[in-house]
Amino acid sequence: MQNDKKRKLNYAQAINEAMFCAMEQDESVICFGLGVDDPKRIFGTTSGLKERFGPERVFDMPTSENAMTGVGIGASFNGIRPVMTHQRLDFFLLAMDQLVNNAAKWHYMFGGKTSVPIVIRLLIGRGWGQGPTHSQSLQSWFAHIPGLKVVMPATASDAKGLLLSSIFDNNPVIFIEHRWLHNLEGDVPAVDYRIPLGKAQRLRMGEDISIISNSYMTIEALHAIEVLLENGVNCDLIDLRTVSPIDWEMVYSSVKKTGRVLVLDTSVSTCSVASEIVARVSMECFNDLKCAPARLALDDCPTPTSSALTKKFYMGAEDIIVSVGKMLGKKIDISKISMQKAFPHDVPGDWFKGPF
Amino acid sequence: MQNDKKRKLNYAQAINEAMFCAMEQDESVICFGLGVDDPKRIFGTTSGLKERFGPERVFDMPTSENAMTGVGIGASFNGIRPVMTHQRLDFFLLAMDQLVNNAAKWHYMFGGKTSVPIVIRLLIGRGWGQGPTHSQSLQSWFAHIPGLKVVMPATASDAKGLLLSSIFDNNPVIFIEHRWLHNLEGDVPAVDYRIPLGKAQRLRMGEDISIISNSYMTIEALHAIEVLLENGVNCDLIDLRTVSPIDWEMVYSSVKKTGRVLVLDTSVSTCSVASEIVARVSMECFNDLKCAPARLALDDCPTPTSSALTKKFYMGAEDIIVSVGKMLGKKIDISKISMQKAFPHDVPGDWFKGPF
Amino acid sequence: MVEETIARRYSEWKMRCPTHLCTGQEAVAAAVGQVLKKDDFVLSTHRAHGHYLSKGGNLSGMIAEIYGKETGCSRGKGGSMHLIDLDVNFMGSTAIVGGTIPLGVGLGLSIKLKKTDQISCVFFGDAAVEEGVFYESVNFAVLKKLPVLFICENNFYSVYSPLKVRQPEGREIYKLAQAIGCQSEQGDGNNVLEMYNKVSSAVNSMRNGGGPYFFEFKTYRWREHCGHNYDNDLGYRTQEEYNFWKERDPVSIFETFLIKESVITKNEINKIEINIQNELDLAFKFAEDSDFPKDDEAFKDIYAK
Amino acid sequence: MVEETIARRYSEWKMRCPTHLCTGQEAVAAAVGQVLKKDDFVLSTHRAHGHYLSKGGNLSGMIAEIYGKETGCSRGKGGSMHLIDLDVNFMGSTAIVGGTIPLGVGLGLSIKLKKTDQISCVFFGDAAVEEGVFYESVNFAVLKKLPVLFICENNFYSVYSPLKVRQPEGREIYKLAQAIGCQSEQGDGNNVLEMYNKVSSAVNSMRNGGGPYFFEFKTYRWREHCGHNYDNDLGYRTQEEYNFWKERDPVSIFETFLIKESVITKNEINKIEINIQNELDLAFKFAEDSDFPKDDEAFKDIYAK
Ligand SMILES: Cc1ncc(C[n+]2csc(CCOP(=O)(O)OP(=O)(O)O)c2C)c(N)n1
Ligand SMILES: Cc1ncc(C[n+]2csc(CCOP(=O)(O)OP(=O)(O)O)c2C)c(N)n1
Ligand SMILES: [Mg+2]
Ligand SMILES: [Mg+2]
Repeated sequence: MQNDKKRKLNYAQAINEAMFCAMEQDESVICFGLGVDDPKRIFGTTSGLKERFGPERVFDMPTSENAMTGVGIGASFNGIRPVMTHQRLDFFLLAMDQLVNNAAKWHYMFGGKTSVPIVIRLLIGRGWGQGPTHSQSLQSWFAHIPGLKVVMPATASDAKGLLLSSIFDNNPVIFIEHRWLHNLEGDVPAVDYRIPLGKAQRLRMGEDISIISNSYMTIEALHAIEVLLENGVNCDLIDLRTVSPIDWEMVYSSVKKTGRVLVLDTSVSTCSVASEIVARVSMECFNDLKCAPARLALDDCPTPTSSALTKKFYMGAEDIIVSVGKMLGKKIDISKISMQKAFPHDVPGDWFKGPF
Repeated sequence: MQNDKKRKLNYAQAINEAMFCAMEQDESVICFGLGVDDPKRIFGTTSGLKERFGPERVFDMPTSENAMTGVGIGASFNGIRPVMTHQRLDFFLLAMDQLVNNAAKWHYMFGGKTSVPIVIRLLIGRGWGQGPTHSQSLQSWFAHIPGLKVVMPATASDAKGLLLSSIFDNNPVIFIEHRWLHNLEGDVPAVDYRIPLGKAQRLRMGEDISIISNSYMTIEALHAIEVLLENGVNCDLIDLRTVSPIDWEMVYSSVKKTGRVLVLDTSVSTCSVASEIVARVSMECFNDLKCAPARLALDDCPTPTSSALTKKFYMGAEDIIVSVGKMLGKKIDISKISMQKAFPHDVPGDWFKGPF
Repeated sequence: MVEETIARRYSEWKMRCPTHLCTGQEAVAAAVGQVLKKDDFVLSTHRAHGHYLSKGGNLSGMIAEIYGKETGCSRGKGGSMHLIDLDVNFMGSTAIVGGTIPLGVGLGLSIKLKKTDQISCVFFGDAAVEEGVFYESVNFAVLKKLPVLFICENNFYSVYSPLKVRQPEGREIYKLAQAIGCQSEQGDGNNVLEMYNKVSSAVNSMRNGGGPYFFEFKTYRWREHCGHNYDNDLGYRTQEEYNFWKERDPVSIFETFLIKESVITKNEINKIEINIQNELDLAFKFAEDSDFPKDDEAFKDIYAK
Repeated sequence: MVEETIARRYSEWKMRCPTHLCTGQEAVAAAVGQVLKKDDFVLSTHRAHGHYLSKGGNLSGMIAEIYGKETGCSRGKGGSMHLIDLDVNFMGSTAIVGGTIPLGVGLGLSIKLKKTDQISCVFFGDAAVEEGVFYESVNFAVLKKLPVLFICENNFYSVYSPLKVRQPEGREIYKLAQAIGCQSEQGDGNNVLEMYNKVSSAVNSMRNGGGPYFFEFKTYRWREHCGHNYDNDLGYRTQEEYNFWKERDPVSIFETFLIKESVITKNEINKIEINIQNELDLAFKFAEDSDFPKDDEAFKDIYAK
């Protein structure tokens, strides 16, 4: 196990390993979605599955997002555990009826007699001209719907452990992957391990301010915290991992300790998961707050395509540093971190060669 | 005009009058949706339209919510102003792709060159066993989407003035009517008048607490405020009228005055419009708040059907009184208001004879 | 008789939920239910009472559900539009038009994966074929040759809207399914024997890997779309049309036939009716006597364990 | 030539957005564009360059849009997948498969309401017919007899997925449209003249109230689904298949035909090509020279006035 701990995989490989692990041990797990068995294999996340588990359990599908969601739900009534994949969250908008009116309500509206163990993997993106129809973050929609669980891992090891838990959870789970995380490496044990849904993780320990984050924003937060540390600011970084249900206990205890909270989110601001966290913290930790809570999410605006327009549109480490500085009444020099990022702002790293 | 002011119409009639008024003055206004020309006429809201404006402009449609939304959007490119109606918001979940990926983004993603002046009327309900698939309030979904406007009138006169503004607005507008409001009467002038989208209305003036509300919850708030007044509590009641965009100015100025805020909403709590208001008020009016902000919305739970189960599920005047009392540290006797409501809790009044 | 009893007692206002009765359309459910085995799957719509009972669904559980009682088949959470009985693989009914069609296909997929010879049957109305999801679902069922039995009850109306405002002139619903690639037939929805024969032979072929089958059965709803009254006074359909179908009452046609063929006597029928009425009385008594769920129950069972 | 120039220059990484080239499929757009009048409406998909240009869309505006410049036809907000040119009633293209089909029907409805003799034309691929919205849209167009011209470019693939994993064996897309009730034909998508004739006569009838028309044109995409390279190395289609279609290059076939029929000489073609190349060079120069939008522009035009 110790050896194991040092095993490096990237986020996409970790997803792939979770799929193998789940399909290996339970033949009721199936995997389908546009392109799951095509040459690109959903950015490598479904590589090898068809070869190993056969075309009955791993298959492409018609471009029929709504019906295919229903097909997954129906199959789950008979003990199948479908993992459905969409290359962009935006395409899944076609399936809201099946998701909300059926998957989310089924267990409840039949008095708990049956359940819908389905996982829906959705990719969200950023940059390289993904633009208005290829980059939307809708976690708050899903979190608004009782009966759904919503997972947004930030690290490779969480990706594996959370996907395994999602697959073996008896509820519909929306599993959101940020495209800019796929190439990030981390320590990923080879064994089957499960990270419980609904439990956040403290990634950095500090007394000055709580940063509550999810998915890719956690990476930006880690960059920011390094700089903040050099400037004598200690941040508590809580990566939510699951945005529904939220680990309120950890959030509240952190805020009660630090008295300050900055919430990060990948989506637009209004009615977001970040709104919910700011609201709850304000209601539950009112007397502990030393200054107004804050959030950093996108302006309420569709996504523009031109790289000239996305520069200011997205939030990054610099914005986090500036916000934290403001909340603590400190001015912090951000020139260093701005320089660190040598590659253009609209790609996650050198490895990224567009267009996806 | 003065005479006019005393003219009583109910909310459904006010909607109907707005439709007449709009279609009369602009022949590009059309009206379609399941049942708009059937014997029941969407609870009377579309009465007489077909007879007056003909079947080309007023028509029933196939049960094809997604395509028909697209049809409305496409028609609007050529100057048509469609008003589409759904008898339940839940059915409209089939059309999220057209709404979000097309209607909401179109103006923005083509650089402002064109726009989508469509109104979508959605009914939300409560009680009489509407249950899990016939009663969902999803205003927060719509408010989360940049490019949409979301209107939720509480009174007959607002219903008319806001519908007229919605129809002649050049953006997609989601117009949400609560079924329990349709029979409520109010003063409705016969003339064409417009209530600007994005402007709230102060319905009661008070110094002790701000109640921020929308749609049917405003009626419950009015009941509650009467009792509170008798108990020496003065509430500022802000009816939002439009939940996107929100009239922040009026909200903040009220909260700055009273230092206390209770937010009401017809939807479930998490990631709701109420969350957004609590969050923003906490961020923007932090130093003015005398106690933790609060919200009253539904528990995060699908809607049950049995009248035994909806009793505790929905929020009413009693809950508002109790919450306000708690925030002010006062115990208020609610037995009087409980008695006022002689009819069963799952109907809005005597006139309601189910099943819709 | 079940539906008519509900209709009679609805105005006591104890059944407080939208209720869509299938009086006039009983034959379709009866015929199909007779063909299916207990472990075959069935899904249905807002108008599900007949389908539920014909699959063997528990009568008391259904009535109690309409009454909103703890003992209801969905424990009061679903009401008339959301019925389930897992003991007989009645997998659920729900009120979103077309919403259960892909679920039926999903059950078909699960059958194929599990390599059993079950059938997945899904009932829906003539409006459901206007939903894109219908078309997507049939396409996938055909693509994967799944054992899905699609039963479309064409009663010519969606609420008060006749077919002609929703579908092009000359449309034959069963031919549409055919064009998607599905084996497809139509039939008289008031002729229980004819339907039984057609569906039987289709189901036989399906159990042997023959792929999906679609049936359009024309029939007629007697009472109002939703609720317990008649609604011909509204004027959306003519009295002649109504009378035409009323004369073709599937139940009495079949009774007359059975008597004529000496399969059964009038006397025996009366006995059966008395038995049913007794069962029904018991079911209503059960429902009335059952407790309401406690109000806290509303907040339970949101997530499965 | 436009597409090939984009392909050549894409790896300069200045066109920073997903770009779907239509090399190999040019003939469909060319033929249909030739039939339509300036005030007819057109909508398209992610693969829209050809449709945009054939409708008379501004070339410089398109190239600048792909470069993300302020002078782009969508002012940098849309990129290659979201083109518009209202001057020629090219009403927009967008990337959600099937998403523009009902919009085209809506424009058809608006034409009927305004009683003009325009046509609304919507282009889409073979995958779009798998979306329920396609079927819902055609149904409504037929029901209301709207002047909608549906053009399906069947290039046999959706990304790397061949038809056989998405649609049942033996499916003929145009017959599906027919079953919905639409007048429908198929044709060779690489034969510009044949398509021109078919579409012309359909459009004539449509202008006289003949109702919607559907065409399936079979053709082939040469380059990778998205991006500027070739992708036959991925193995999702065979080199033979590719060669077969490459030999049927619609552009050279038509050139050869025109020369043979003495409509044009090789020399004249060369001249045209030089002109196009000049125009193209100017368009690229225009795009390169144009300013990027200011970063604050990102937050404008969310709502219309
Ligand atoms: C998606 C959706 N749209 C609209 C409705 C409203 N609605 C309830 S029942 C019904 C009629 C459906 O007609 P049909 O499918 O023919 O079934 P029938 O009622 O005739 O049995 C409609 C339109 C709904 N429940 N779901
Ligand atoms: C609703 C939706 N699902 C999936 C996608 C991903 N996608 C982008 S292009 C494409 C291929 C579409 O194929 P086709 O319609 O045949 O057009 P072609 O690319 O062959 O021109 C797909 C599936 C999408 N854009 N929208
Ligand atoms: Mg019907
Ligand atoms: Mg294609």
